[in-house]
Formats: sequence, structure tokens, C-alpha cells
Amino acid sequence: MGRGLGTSDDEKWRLNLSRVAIALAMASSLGAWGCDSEKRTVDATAPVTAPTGRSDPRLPAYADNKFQQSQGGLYFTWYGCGQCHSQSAQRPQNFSTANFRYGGDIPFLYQSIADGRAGGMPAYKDRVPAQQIWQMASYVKSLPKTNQYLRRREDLDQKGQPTGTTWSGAVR
Amino acid sequence: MSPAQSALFPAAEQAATQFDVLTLMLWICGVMYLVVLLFVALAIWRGARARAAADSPVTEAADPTLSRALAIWSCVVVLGLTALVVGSFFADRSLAAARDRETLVIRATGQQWWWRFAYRTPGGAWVETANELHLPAGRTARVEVGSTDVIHSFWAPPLAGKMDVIPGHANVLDLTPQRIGWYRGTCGEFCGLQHAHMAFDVRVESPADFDRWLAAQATPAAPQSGDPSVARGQVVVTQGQCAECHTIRGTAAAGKAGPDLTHIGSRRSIAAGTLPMSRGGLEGWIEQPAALKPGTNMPAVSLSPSDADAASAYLLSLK
Amino acid sequence: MTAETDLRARGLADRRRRLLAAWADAPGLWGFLTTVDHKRLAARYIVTTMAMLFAAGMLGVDMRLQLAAPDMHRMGPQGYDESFSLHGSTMLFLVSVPVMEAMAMWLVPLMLGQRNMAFPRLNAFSYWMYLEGVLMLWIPHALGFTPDLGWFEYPPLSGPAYAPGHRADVWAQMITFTEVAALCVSVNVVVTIFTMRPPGMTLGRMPLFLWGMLVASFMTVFGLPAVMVVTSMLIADREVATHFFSPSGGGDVLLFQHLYWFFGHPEVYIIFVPGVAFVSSIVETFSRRVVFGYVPMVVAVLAIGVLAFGLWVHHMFAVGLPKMGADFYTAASMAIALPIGVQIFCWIATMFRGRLQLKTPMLWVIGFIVTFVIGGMTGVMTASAPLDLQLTDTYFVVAHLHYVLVGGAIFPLLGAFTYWYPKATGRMMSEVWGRISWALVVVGFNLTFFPMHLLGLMGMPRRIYTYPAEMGWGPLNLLSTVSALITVVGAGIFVLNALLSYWRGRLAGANPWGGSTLEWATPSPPPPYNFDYIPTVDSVAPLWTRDELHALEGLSLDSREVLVTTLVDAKPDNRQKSPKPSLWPLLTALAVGVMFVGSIFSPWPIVWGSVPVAATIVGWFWPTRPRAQRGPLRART
Amino acid sequence: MSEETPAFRVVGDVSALPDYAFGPRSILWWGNSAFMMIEGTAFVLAAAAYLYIRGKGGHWPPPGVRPPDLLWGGLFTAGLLLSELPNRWLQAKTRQFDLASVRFGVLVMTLAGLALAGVRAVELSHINVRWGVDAYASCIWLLMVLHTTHVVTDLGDTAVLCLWMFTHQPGPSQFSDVNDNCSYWTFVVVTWIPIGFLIYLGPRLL
Repeated sequence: MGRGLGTSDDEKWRLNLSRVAIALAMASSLGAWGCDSEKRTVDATAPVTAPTGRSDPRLPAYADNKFQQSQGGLYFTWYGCGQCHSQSAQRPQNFSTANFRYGGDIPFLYQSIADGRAGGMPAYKDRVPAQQIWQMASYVKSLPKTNQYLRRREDLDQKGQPTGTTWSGAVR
Repeated sequence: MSPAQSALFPAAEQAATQFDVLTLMLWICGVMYLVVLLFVALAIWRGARARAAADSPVTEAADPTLSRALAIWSCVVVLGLTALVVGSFFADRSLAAARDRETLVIRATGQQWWWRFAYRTPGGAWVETANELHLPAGRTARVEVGSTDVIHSFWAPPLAGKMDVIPGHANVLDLTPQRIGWYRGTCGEFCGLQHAHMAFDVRVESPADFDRWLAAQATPAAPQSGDPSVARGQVVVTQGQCAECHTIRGTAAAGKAGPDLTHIGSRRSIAAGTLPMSRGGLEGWIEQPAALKPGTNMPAVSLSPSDADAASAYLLSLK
Repeated sequence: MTAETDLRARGLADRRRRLLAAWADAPGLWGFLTTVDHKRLAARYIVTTMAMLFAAGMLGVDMRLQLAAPDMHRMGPQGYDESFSLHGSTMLFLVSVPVMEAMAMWLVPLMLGQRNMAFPRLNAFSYWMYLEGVLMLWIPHALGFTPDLGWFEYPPLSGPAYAPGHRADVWAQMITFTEVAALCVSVNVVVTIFTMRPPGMTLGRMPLFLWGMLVASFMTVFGLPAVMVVTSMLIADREVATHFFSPSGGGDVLLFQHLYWFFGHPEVYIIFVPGVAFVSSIVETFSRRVVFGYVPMVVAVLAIGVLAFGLWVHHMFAVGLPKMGADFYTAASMAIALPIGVQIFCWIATMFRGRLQLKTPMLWVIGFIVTFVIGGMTGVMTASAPLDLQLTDTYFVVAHLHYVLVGGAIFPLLGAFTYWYPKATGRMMSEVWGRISWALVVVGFNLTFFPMHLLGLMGMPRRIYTYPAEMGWGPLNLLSTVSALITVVGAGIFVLNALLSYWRGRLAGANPWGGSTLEWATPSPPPPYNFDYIPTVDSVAPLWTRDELHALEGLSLDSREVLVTTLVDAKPDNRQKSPKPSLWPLLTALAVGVMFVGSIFSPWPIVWGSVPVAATIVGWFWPTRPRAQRGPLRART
Repeated sequence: MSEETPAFRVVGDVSALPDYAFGPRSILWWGNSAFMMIEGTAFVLAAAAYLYIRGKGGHWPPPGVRPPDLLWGGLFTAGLLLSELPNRWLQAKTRQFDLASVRFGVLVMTLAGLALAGVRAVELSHINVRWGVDAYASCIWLLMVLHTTHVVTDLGDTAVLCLWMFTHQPGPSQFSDVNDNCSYWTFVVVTWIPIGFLIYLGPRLL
């Protein structure tokens, strides 16, 4: 709080409309920006098939949605993806930059996870349901934009989560 | 009403101690409350009678009679509170005393939104199960609670009060059940979307029954059913997407993320107390988990209706 | 004789005209935006909190409908989580605390015979900050990203890994807004009571109401920084990856709970102690007797203020504390029942020895005693460490906290509202409808929440969106829901009564209830300058001990001036200027708002956002004096 | 119950009282003190959080992390303590309404504040750990950021006062404002003693 410069007074100040307008505009644009990415779909309408391409109508619900990304991160941990794609892995396997070799949009990422890629990436479509691959693709898509410290912070919070076969009980 | 999850029908030493404290509280507080009500009624009655007099307000605050009454009242309050503090203290002491009598170690791990239970067998190995706790009557079990994600709270009201399940903290709760029967526990701390469906069944049984049960749980899965679709179900479950998260000992399914299903058919309920165990319930849960438990981490697996039916037949047969 | 009276009357009229010119706001919108009149600001505050009370109350009804029967599917878990989070956060941060602050803002200067509070512009800033806090929570709700983690947001559930998006940040930053607002009013109340008491009002002659508000304000000053610190740490964890609450990064999730409850428990008393203050005023007036036991009452409220800071751990008995520590907090928590018991005794004793008039405000006090004492007793039960393990996080606690907060604070508030309504509006509320609404609310409330004690003991946890039929909780829940609807009808009648009485109520006059304190010595509603003269007092009930108030003159009639008196014995000491209306508080609040809202999305707005904040604060405090005539930067013509 | 306001009998006049005051007799002094109390509470709680996390055991600082360098912290501490001398002098001068000395004093305090802020900026780059590394680092940075905010805020306040004092004719209440600002600087100096101890000596001694 302002202190010191004290018991001041009066003098009529003109209503600074421009400043008020700018502030309001900023606040509302920030608000509008927040909505879609904040949506949380938890009912039974999850996708059970692969994306059909870049115009798949289901894409917007997954592309930048924070909830789906977060769920994807959870499964990324569960299925042990971090064994090859941890934050400390080599670029580009750690997904810290956006130069994905097979494309960085969800349909391509989905394909990489589901069908595997040459050079050691196995196919997961028989092991992981479609909905979770969607979510993991969304997560991977978000990683280059994620602050590295924040990614590490999230990983640490999930340290107790089962990581594939290495999980051995609660964090002590 | 059902006493299965009620603190008013204690079935273990710990809950009984806590119930005794409640009884003491109700007596002391109840009497005090009646005294207050009586005072208020008297004040209203006396005040209403005095209303006729219309002289000026009383501006002298002091009143020797009231001062004496206040002193007495304060003493009564202090005595009552002392009794309650002492009662609590002894209850706490008796809860702590059970620590010396532990004969069985159980690990309860809270996860969004189910419970992983692991038993230490006499041989020193760990046997894992989920959402159903079996306890031998008359023996004290040491329940070590832990969390893999957020804060939960382990709470089986007929057995004992809550123990929070906190990541980074190792908490221990003692249970000394006394009455044989089925009870129910649940998560006591808000833990996200499906906090409402994070229950577990508790079976208190005789030590002999318990030992038999534990020995059975330690064995690998063995389908017990003449249903022909069981064989198909085994293939669907153990070689499909289910196996990535679930373990069925004795088969290829070895996932660690979800509940152990080795003896799921022997359990009382599905999905952490969401549904009673039945073939139809299993099938519904496999096909549409998010419809029954919105937000669950169990995904919808795309199976043909016949495969889903076979899978549930197989799971139900895992007694 | 007639000529002399006439002369005095003309002198008084002239005095009032000049005071009005000095203290009245500009007309229209400009006056609305720039006012620093404590009565206008407080009224605005109260209306906003009442709107919030309505909104959050409707959320409560919505939840009750969902729980009316087992396995209901009106709401999914997401909707239910949002509802109870918004309900709790709104009720605690946007209704209970601010409405109590607002009542203090409205009444403290009047009860002190003063023309305004110590820092009028801080009051204005406080209101705008509070309003931004309201918008901060409810605009995102309208846009579809409501906070959904309760009014407490424990990490790691609220941490970066389990609470994606900005819902949790919205909640945390809303708190910063409302806490800044509450701190501003509290500082104002403390300083006003310390420095601006009327001559003769020594500490020993302060009305109990002022003692209550003083203690509540001090508790705010010491309690609220904790929640600001802890929510800032949470935002830092979420935005810039600090590790305060990350178990694997060396932090500890329980640190959050310690800091949160170090605020959270005093918070309950910050809400309850003003309620106590209302009760003391109402009991005194309607018993026609000075409250019995002034010294015990003051000592009790001070004891509550101190003890409240030693109890926070009783919210954490289930986290696995060492048993010795738990027993200490059990004893400390139960000890607070003694000062409250003393107060209850003194009120009943006053009623007993006085001549009770059962007008509506007094009925609310009786409703308060009958209801709140149950809440106090269940509080003693939850203070017992072993028993609390069964009770915590169940519907027993839901019942307990509503008995304490509604019974202990909202009932007195409704009584206070009815009691001071004529002072604020010049008209009386209807007694008949007042009694009807009182009966419906008190009975409806008790039938809504009493069954919850049983439900909790029967094992029903809090914050569940549905429950299975075989638990047997259905009938009591149904009773609770139906009763909630009765309460709503009663509350609706109360609101209608207040609205209609504004236009149709009987004219009140200056002192309709025959009250004893200074606010009744000025017309209803009070003029912008509150009092013609500076009243002096020589007892705790000045209007009862003298027919003719002694007063002082000599404050400027043509500019805003207030009298400062000494701290302990309230001797006139000096005169100080009181700030005029200004737009700067609003502009500062906007600048701070932009900084806070921005900080949800990135840490940088804290840096660049501080520039407009600094600029507006400088504008606010810039003294208007002539330019220097000497020195290197003197005015050159 | 009276329908009209009670009559007032005028028994005295306050127009002879002074229209300004210093210290606890001034309203603003109390406001200033109350905000110091709020901020002091926040400091105490932040320190408590530090000690709580420290109390969990383990390494402090974690292996591989050097404690903050003493050189720049020492320089800042010495400068801050020294700045209290002109601050005391200035506060005394405000009570004498000595305009020339007060102008000189606020100028000195502004320059001292600027110099200290500069040292603080360098100091921040010698903490030797980023806040996102672990809880130790977060605690150190929490205290550092809290205190730095106060240094910068009071520097801004002093600078504005300095500008104002040179360009305007101050009245008694403006001298009182400078007086209050001096108290606030003392608050900044005094709080640094425990905070600085926790930041610099905590990792070495605790």
C-alpha cells in the first residue's frame, strides 16, 4: 500500500476512460481465451477410434485442452513412456522442441503412438485404448510449449504413480 | 438405516473407544444445553412479566447476585470441559496402546479413485488385492496407509476413525475388529471427481477363515466356471488392452496401474463400491466406465458385445 | 426566549448547510465513483454481499436437490464439485467476512460520533477490490471455468499435476483480492477506534460492539496474511514451478494445511466475533438494561481473539500427528468454550434482569442463542482428537459449521440488519413479516442441518455428489432438502420485507428502539457529515444517562476535518484533514486488478503491472500544495 | 423512545488544537504501523515456512548446491545497516521542519536506496540456485522476493517524496509523511536481520 505521502487531497481528476477501457478489454480477452482450453469432459463421449485427419471434428476438444493434456500426462507416466521420452532424454526424444519428425499435430502424434515408428517406437494400439492415445497425443503436443521446470514439477508430483512395471508402492 | 458404514455401531475396539467419547460428550453437552435452554426460557418469562414497568433503562451494569452466578457458571463450564479433555486424553491413550499388539501388516494405498491393499503373508511375501479388506476378528492389524497421487483418507467408521493418506507421509492406523460381519469404508478426504465412489468393503471374519482367505488370495488365478465363454474371455482380458493396467497373476496380464484382478470374482463390489458384483455389472463397467463413474481413469475399451460378455464371464469366474 | 430559540435554530440551519457543502458527494455517476462516504460505501458493500449470499445460497439449494435422494443424476461430479467450491468460497470470502467488515464500516464512525473513518479513501479502494474479487470468481464461472477443489484447495490436488488449467489459480487470486479488501477495512477500523473515539470514551467506556469489531479487525490483521502467503505459494508452485508443496521436491503438502488453517480457524472467529458484537448491542437495547458484566465480556472477547490463533491444528487431527500434540490442541480448542460460555451467560443474565421486549431483532438473538449453542457444543466434540477422527470431513462437520456460522453469525447479522435498518433508511421493517421470516428461517434452518449430525455419524462423508441407496441416508437427506426450501422461503420474505419497507415502512425517527449508543443521536438516515457537533460521552450508554448530550464545536465547517483523541483516555488532541472524494482508489483498484488477473497467466504482469499500480498510488497520495519558491527545482515564472 | 435527535449542549471548543501531529498522535502513523504489522506477519509466516521445510530433515542446501555467496549479501547488509544512520538523522530533522536538511536527507536516502537496489540485483544472481530446483531453493527465493519487494516499494516512496519536497512547499503534514517513511525504512532494515540470517547463514549453520 502507498504509505508516506500522506493526507493528500482533492483536485478533480477527469475520468480516465481510456485506461478503464483498456483494463476491461484486457480482462475480458484473457477470460475468453481461457474458456475452451478449460473445458472438462468427463462423461462417456470419449473417442473410440483414431483421428481421421486434420479436419476430424473431435480435434478441437483435444488439441489445446488442459484437462485432456493432463490426463495424457498421467497415462504417459503410467505406461512408462518416460523410459525413452523423459525430460532428460536427448532431443528430440524428450519433446522439448516442436520439430517432431513425423508431424506435431494430433493425427500424426496419434499415429506414432498407435502404430509405432521405425527406430524403436513400438505400436501401442493393441495395448492402449483410443481415448488414452488421444489424450497422450494432446499431452505430447503440449510439451514443447511447456516450461521445462514446470514439466519437471509435474513429473515429481506424479512420482508415486505407477510407472509401468517399476512401481513399488506409495512414496515414503 | 444401514449400520455397515456407521460410527454408531462400532465393530472394533477403536471405534468403540471413540463411541464412548461420543457418549460422554452427548451427556455433558446435552445437560449443559438443557440448562441454557432453561435459562433462556426463564429470562423470556421474567422479562415479559417485567415489561409493564415503564421507567427509564437500567444503566448500572453491576449486580452482585449475577456476579456470583457467573462465577458458579464458569466453574461448571470448566469442570465440564475438564471432564471432556480427560476423557479424550484417555481415549487417545487407549488408541495408542494397540500399537503394541500388532500381529498383521496391511498396506493400504489410496489412488484416484480406488484402494490397493497388500497383505504381508507369514512367509514375508506381499499379496495384493483391491477395494476389499479382510480382517481377522480379535487380532490387531497394522494398516500402513500411503498415497500415490493426492491426499485421501482411510475411513471405515465401524472400525475406527480416519487416517489421512498423504503423499510423502507414512501414516499408520491400528484396527482391532471384534464383531464378525461385512462393513464398508470409504475415502474421507475430498480427492477429486470421483471422491464419492472410492469405497471399499470390509470383511471381519474368524482368524481361521481369514487365514484360508489369505492363502487363497496368494494363489494364482484359476477360473472356476463351466461357462464356455470363459476361455474366450481369458484371451480378451489377458492379451488385450486390459492387461496394460491390470495384473492377473498366473496370466500374461501384469499391468500395475489399475487394481489387481487375480481374484476379482470373489469380491463383493465393482469399481470401488460403485456396483454390486455381477456379470451384468462387470459388463456395463467394461463397456461404459465413464457413464457409471464420470472422470474415472478406467478407459472405455472397444470390445464387441460378445467379447465384453465373455470378459465379464471370465472375470466373474476368478474366485 | 422565542427570539433566542429562533436564532439558535437559524445558527443550526446555517451550520448544517455549510457542513453539507463540505461533506456531500458530487451528484450522479461522478459522485458514485468517487465517494468516500463510509455509509455509502458500506451500503454498497452490504448490497453486494447480499447478492452473493443469494447466489451462493442458490448453489446450496442446488446441492441439496442433488442429494435429496440416493443415486441422483441432476449433476455430475464436475458440476457438484464446482457448486460446493463456489458455495464455500463465496460464503466465506465474499459474504461472511466482507459483510461483517461492511457493518463495521457503516457503524463504527456513527457509534464514535465521527464524520468519517480514519482512511476514507482506503474504504473506497477496499470496496472496489472486493468487487473485483467477486468478478474474479463469478465471471470465470459464467465463462465455464469454475474452481472445483473446495474452499480449501489442498495440494497436491490443487498442484500443477492434478489441477490442470487455471481454475485453481482463479480461486487463489480471488482470495488475494478479497483479503486485500478485508485488510484495508480492518486497518481502518483499528485506527479509527484507536485515534478517533469521542472525547470521554475511554477504553473502559467503549460499547461492547466496538470491542468486538476491534478484536475482529486485529484478528484479520494477523490471520489474513497467512492465507495470502499460502495462496501465493500455491500459485508459485503452479506457475513458476517452486516446490513448497511437492513431496518429491523436498516440500511438504502439510505445510499448506498448517498455513491455511492458521488463517482458517481465526477466520471463523473473524466472522463470529462481529456477530457477538451485534448481539451485545441488541440485547442491551431490548432488555432496557446495560449488558451485565462489562469486564468479563471484554476479557472474553479478547480471550477469543488470542486463543483462536492457537487452535488451527484441530482441523488436522487426522493427518497423523503425534498423540501428545493432538491432546494439547484438544485442550486448547476446548478452552475457547469458556469465554463463549461466559458471554452467553452475560446475555441471558441481562435479559433476565432487564425488561425484555421481544421485537424482531431480539427474536433473532434468541434464535442465535438456541442455535449457536448447539454449534458450540458440536465444536467441543470435534475438538476432541480421538472423536474428531470419526467426525471430521463428514456431514457432522457440515452441520457443525453451519450451526456456528449461520447460527452464530448470520442470525445475529439478520437481527442487526433489522435493528439498524431504520437508522440507515429512516423507515422501519414490518414486525409481522419480520416474525414470519424469523420463524421460517430458524425452524427451516434447524430442520435442514440438525439431521446432518446424524448423517455424519451414520458415515456420510462430505463433498460426495451422490450416494448409494443401501446406505440408508435417503430419508434424512430428503428431510434436509425440504427444510432447506422452507428456509429459502423465509429468507425470501426477509428480503421482500427489507425491499418493500424501504418505500413503505413506517417512518422511524432518530431513535426508534430507544438505543443507548451515539448512532441513535443523529437523524435517520444520517446526513453525510453524520453529526452537527462532536458529541462527548461520560458512560458506556450515553443516551441513557443524559437527556442532553454534551458536545464540542470548533472543527472546520467548510472543509473536511476530524477530531483526533488520545489512545487510552480519549482526550481531544488535534484536528486532522479528512480526504475528499477521489477517483484514485478506483483507478488503483483497477491497476491492481489488472496485475492480479494477469499474474494467473504468467509471472510477468507482476513486474510490468506494478508500474500502473505505482503510478495510481502516487496519484492517490500526491499532496496538493503550492510549488516551491526556493531550491534548485523551484517554480520559475 | 424519542422521535427526535437528543439536544446537544455545546460545552467546549476544539478550534485551538493543532491541525497536524507526529508519531502516534497522527492517524497516518497508525495506518503505517498497521500495514507494517501485516507485512511483518507475512515475513514471520514465510520464515516459519522455511523452518518447517528445513525441519523435515535432509540436506540444506541439497547436495551440489552452494549456499548464496556471502560477498554481495554482506555488502548489501552493511549498506543497509549504514543507511539507517542518515535515516535516523532525517527523521529527527522532520520534527524540526528543517526544509533544507529534509530535502538533503531524502535525496541521500533516495540515492542510498538506489545503490542498495543495485547491490540487491547483483545479489540475486549470486543465490546460486534457481527457485524451481527444489524446496530449499523455493524457500530462499520466497524470503528474498518478499524483502526485495519492500526495498523497492520504499525506494519508490522515498524517490517520489524527494521529487515532491524539491518541487513544492511542504506543510507540516508533509514533514510528517517523511517521518513515517523513515519509520518504514527502519522496518525494512530491521526485518532484513532475521531474513538475511535465514538466507545467508541458514544454509551454513542450520
